[in-house]
Amino acid sequence: MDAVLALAEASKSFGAVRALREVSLRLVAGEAHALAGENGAGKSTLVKILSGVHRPDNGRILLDGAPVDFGRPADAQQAGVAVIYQEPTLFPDLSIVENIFMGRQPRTRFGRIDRTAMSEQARRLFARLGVHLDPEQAARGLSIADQQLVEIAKALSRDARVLIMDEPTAALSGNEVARLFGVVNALREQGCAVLFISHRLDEIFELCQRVTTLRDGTLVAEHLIADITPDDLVRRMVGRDLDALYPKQDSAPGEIALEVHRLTREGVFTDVSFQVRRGEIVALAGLVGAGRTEVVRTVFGIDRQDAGWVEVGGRRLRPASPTAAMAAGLALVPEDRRQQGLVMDLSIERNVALTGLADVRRGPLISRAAEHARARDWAVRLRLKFARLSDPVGVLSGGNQQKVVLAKWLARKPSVLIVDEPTRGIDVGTKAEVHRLLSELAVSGVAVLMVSSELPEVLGMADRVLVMHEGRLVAELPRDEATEESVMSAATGRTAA
Amino acid sequence: MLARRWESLILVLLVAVCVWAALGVDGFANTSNVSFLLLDTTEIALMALSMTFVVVAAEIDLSVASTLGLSCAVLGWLWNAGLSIEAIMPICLMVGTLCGAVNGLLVTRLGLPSLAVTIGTFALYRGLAYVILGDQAVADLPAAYTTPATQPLIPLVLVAALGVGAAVLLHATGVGRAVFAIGANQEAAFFAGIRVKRIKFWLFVASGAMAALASLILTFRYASARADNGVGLELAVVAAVLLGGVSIFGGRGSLPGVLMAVLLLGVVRNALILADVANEVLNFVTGLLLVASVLVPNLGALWRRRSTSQQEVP
Amino acid sequence: GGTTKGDAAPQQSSAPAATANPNAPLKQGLKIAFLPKQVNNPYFTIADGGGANAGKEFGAEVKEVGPSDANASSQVSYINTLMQQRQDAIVISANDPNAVVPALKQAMSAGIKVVSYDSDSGQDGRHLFVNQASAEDLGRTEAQLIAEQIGGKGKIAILSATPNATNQNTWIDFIKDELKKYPDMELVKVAYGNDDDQKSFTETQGLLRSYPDLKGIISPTTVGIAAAARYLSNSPYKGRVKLTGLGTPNQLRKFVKDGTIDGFELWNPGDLGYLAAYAAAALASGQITGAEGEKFKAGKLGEYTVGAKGEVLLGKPTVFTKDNIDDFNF
Amino acid sequence: MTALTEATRPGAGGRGLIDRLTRVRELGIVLALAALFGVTGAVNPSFLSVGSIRDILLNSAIVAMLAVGQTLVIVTRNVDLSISSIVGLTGFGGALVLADHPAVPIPVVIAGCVTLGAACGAINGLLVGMAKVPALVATLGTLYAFRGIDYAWAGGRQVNAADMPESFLALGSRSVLGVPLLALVTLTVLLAVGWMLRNLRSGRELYAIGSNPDAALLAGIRVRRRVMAAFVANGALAGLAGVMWAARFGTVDATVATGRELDVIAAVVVGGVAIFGGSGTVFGAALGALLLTGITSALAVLRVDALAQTAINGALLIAAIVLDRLLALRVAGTLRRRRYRDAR
Ligand SMILES: Nc1ncnc2c1ncn2[C@@H]1O[C@H](COP(=O)(O)OP(=O)(O)OP(=O)(O)O)[C@@H](O)[C@H]1O
Ligand SMILES: Nc1ncnc2c1ncn2[C@@H]1O[C@H](COP(=O)(O)OP(=O)(O)OP(=O)(O)O)[C@@H](O)[C@H]1O
Ligand SMILES: [Mg+2]
Ligand SMILES: [Mg+2]
Repeated sequence: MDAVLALAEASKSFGAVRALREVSLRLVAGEAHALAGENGAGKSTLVKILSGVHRPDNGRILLDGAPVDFGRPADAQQAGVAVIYQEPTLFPDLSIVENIFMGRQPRTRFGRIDRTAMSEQARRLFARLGVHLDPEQAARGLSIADQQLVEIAKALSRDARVLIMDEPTAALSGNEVARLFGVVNALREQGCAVLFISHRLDEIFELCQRVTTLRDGTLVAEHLIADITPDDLVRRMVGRDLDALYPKQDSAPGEIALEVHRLTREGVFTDVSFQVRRGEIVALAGLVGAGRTEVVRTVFGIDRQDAGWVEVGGRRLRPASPTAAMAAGLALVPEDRRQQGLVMDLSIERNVALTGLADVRRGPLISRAAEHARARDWAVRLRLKFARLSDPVGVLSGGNQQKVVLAKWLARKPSVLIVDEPTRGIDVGTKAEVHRLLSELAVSGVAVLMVSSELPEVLGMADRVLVMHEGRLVAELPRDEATEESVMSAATGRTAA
Repeated sequence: MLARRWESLILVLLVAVCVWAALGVDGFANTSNVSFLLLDTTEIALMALSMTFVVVAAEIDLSVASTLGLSCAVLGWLWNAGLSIEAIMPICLMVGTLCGAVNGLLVTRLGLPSLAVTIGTFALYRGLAYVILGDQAVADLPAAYTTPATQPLIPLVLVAALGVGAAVLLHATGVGRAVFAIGANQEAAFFAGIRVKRIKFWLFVASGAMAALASLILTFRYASARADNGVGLELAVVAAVLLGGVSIFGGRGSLPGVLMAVLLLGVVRNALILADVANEVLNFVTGLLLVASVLVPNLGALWRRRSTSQQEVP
Repeated sequence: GGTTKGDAAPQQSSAPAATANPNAPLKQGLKIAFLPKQVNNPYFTIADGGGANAGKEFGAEVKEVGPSDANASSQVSYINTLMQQRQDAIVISANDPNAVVPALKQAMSAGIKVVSYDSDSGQDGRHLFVNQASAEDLGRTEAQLIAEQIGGKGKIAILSATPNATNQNTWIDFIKDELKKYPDMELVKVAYGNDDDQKSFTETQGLLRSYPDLKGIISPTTVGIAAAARYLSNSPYKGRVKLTGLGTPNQLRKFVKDGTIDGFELWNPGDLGYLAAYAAAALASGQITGAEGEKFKAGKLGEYTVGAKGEVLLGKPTVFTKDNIDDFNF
Repeated sequence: MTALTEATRPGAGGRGLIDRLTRVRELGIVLALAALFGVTGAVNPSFLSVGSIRDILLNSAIVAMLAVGQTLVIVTRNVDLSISSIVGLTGFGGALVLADHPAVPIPVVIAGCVTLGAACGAINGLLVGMAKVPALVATLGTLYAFRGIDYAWAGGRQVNAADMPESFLALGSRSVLGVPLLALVTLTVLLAVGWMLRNLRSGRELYAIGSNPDAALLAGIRVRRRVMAAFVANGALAGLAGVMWAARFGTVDATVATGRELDVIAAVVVGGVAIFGGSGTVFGAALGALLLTGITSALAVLRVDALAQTAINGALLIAAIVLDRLLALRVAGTLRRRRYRDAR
């Protein structure tokens, strides 16, 4: 069978970094092809080459066997390539439906945009994906998850010959993923070629027929899914055997570190109360849009609550003041690293120093040495993949950026650590790393509150699981009672505990 | 590192122009002219210092020249009312600070775009100046202050001292780091516990205060306090800051660069006037310089990209 | 304590020390620089043109330099550079009479002769002031013009330049004083068009809206009168509301002919520059020092005498009506 | 710019709400306008007379025209400070041609000015779109440069009403069905541009570019071309405004329209166009222009002390922006609470 779209000995370097070296890849009609690799392996770079964002330094792109030159993303789109990029690319000021159809709006005979037709198509699309968003609402303020869903709708709306998805599921929870896979499989059976990237191996094995593994920009191997086990795949990716993914150590919960009392933010969440003790990991689970991020944002003082309060170590926090929260020993790793986690233009070291400007001072002045040391220390502990610590964070791969966000907050040695989708876009190796880290922190007496849409993570890491549904806390499950079923049924609001 | 490249670019340009003027334009290279030249840049330099902070934080203050005017008017008014100049000066500084504070409040508390706000106060403050001093021009200011103001020493020392201070503050302290972070991504800065609003507020306050300080020097230099002092200076200041390599989108820039830019513009002006170049050409050159300073590096990059992409095409 | 207005030392004018030699010839190749309020301003282009012509007559090199924006302090850096260029004389029309004084003083102490024209600088900042027409003449005649045009009774308004314009303000004072002689006339408002065409235009509209029974407008500024005339000429008020003031014939010819304006006045700016140039040359050649009573010849304009406070008066302003306007072209 | 604290999220059933919200945005200005005319009219009824209204329309025609053009540019997250100089250049150029070559037919002159303006716009477009010079820098530069050319060209010359053909000046004062011709021209342009921005792909793409330039590229939008187009269009409208200026004011020299750029931007911002691009309508901008010129005329009519006018102007401008902002915040708040109720 012949490849619809193929990459032949393509290489790409960014300055010193050789992101991709002589990589070849064939996308065949009716086949879902997975791309696996650690953070910074070169997956997104490959995607960006296939979609005309980057030109390969050398090597060729073949469309139906004939060499093509994708100078601009527009060219790739002309060729029938639809792409979901790793980072959402929405227009915040425009409505969701306009976001989906921008540049391809259905038109009447006179070239006038046919809005009714447009909305109609959008609704049908959302129905298929089971998305409960109002197509007419503006894209601004959508959570990462919702943005991700819009991106998916965008890509699916152009009935493409090739569908490329760079970690589309990173922020999604179980049933959105299920829906997505349903649609993708349908497309595939209609003869669409699919390239799928994810750090969740189970998803790869569920969706794909073939998997290509990258390591440090070079192609390691290509297999039929049938011929390979997850463990082999991991070994190929990481180049070594992997220790347990959920290394949860038991630790005796100490006194109450964080107490949230009847917290309410009208329109988003209502009457949320819970406690987190020193030494325990509490997970906040729920479906997309349940309001988890909203809760932790408010706890950390990003948003102002309409009612209720937050206590840390027995002392009430000043509302709506991250500074106060930090002073009290709180730390929040936000879900949106691009907008909230990092200052892309600033260097790695300066980003890490940003949360502790007081700690890297000599007298009134900043000490570059101290700054550098702080960053270096955590870069090593988190196995950060970087060229120079003085490089802007923006050039790091998605996962490595996530590591910088973690470093930035862990460097503060918080007493209460709140993490929102902490392993979003992080490869299995590092994921284990991060999990061990969280577990160690807990053991060392830190109170950890973890928002995660990844059920296995929740079940694997949490001492207690709090479940939210439509902005309310509907269940609290101790570790031994927390199962896939119990959590999901609570999250979907079927039972109220 | 971009800023570095920029500074050196401006520096080279500055040196080049100075050399050309010294050799080619008679009357340029002598102490009295140089001191005129430096004096002429004092006010712009002072306001450029604070403007740099504001622009790095991705805001802008177009009301500086009007603030300066208002402070001048207050000075003249109080002087006519018989207050002692020593008492008036701090009052003027306070007036400037207040103007800045108003801008700051409107921007931070109401989240209004600073461009819009300061276009408004641009008119408001100038207007108040007219209300206060009307059509008078107060000229009988004490020689004890006007004379030294026409000598380069004091203004220069002032600019130098404040310049160094500002440079250190922006490039070597936590506040500076915070300002850059705010300019580059204020949401992320806020999530990192930086007091975005508070810092921005103080930047505007500083901007106002600097304008007032500049107003004192200007008034004494010209021994004349009028409501329309310094009309149009805001564009000169912004031009200098941009020429100095500060990104109008915030998050990028360097103070030495800006100071050199101020000097560059001053030298070019002075040299061209000495060379009897018509005023219209002068404006033209100013504009060209501004565009070229960004265009040249960009075109370089553009050309490089072009050429590489050509060899990429199979 | 501190320095207050009270103990600010009165600025004594620097009495001309040198002695004059009335029959010294005009030096050749003098370098004379005209520094108008604003270059590219038609009025000054004409005036400085006159200066250039004079320069040709007595073999001097005359040039015009200056800012393109007429704001207070922009002239000072020009004075400084003119000093560097060792001009023999500077002929200046001061935007801010005070701001230029320190610089001019330095120039004078560097041996440069300074003549102010059109708009005087501080007295101790120049040797001579060539006055286009005494403020008193202008003010009073304008009041008289409007008076006879509206028959001595009714409401009138003034459309001036900027609130800070020194000339206009002195003229307006004399206008007000002259109006005292006309008990039936009432000056209802002084509006300011900031010498900006559109603003003057809008202000005129405003005047007529807020005083529907307005009889006349005096606009002692060339920009203002042109704008006002244009508004009136295609409004119902044309001819009903009288307009007079200062303007150039070329600007207003159309309106004089179509009856919007009965008459307005102005001196001849060309002559003003011409005279200023001769005065500068006379100073630079040592014919005069700027002391009262000294006499000097100004080419086709004949002989002039330095008056009190070093003032030289160009003469009485010309009144332009539809009868004589075609004799002038400026 | 992302909102710092409140992430406003129009929730389920937002349709009607969105409409309300958009309507409210212009409503703010409409209210301000009503207030202005109400108060002034109450104090001095002649302000509401037909003649007066016509004058105000006439006065705002030019600024509104410029505001429409400026909106095109600002929506793409750029700005054009050089318009005042373009108006000066084209205005003077047009007048000069009319004065020195009466033979040239007026339509040709108008077309010429529009083309000249478009050319200036193209220069800005090249600098911003192709050479990636930040718009504010580029156009601040061309602001000086174009004005310089203007001065050089004029060389102190002034073109007076007397020098221009009556038929041309008539365009400035003629009325059709009681509405000033110039106002009609502006209105036509306004409606046309407004329609295009809302109903054509190219129009929507301008908003997309302003809302998120990188995403626009990824979406396959030809960003450079569009930005270029926006600047050219703006330049052309500025050129047109230049002719209108000449026809309206008769006397033109090199200084025409100096400093007007800030008025125009103020009008646009008051009109609710986001200075950082992505949202706002030309109608809002035009209303903003009407409001600002209305204020000036009102102050002239209200016998306000001349010296106080500038100050009051500024104060009212700020008041308008603040009012608009407060309304927006209010709507955002109610939206959040409304969705809360929906969620129950
Ligand atoms: N624009 C760029 N400039 C410089 N270096 C870059 C750029 N984009 C990517 N890189 C580098 O190229 C390498 C590959 O990045 P890429 O984003 O392809 O990794 P990835 O496989 O997508 O990782 P992840 O799973 O975290 O998304 C990384 O080392 C990254 O730092
Ligand atoms: N109570 C609610 N009613 C309606 N919509 C809501 C509610 N709470 C949140 N949303 C919407 O759901 C989206 C996600 O909100 P939020 O991020 O707080 O939830 P989450 O559980 O953290 O989801 P995510 O998986 O994206 O983190 C937002 O767009 C928000 O507008
Ligand atoms: Mg990636
Ligand atoms: Mg979330």
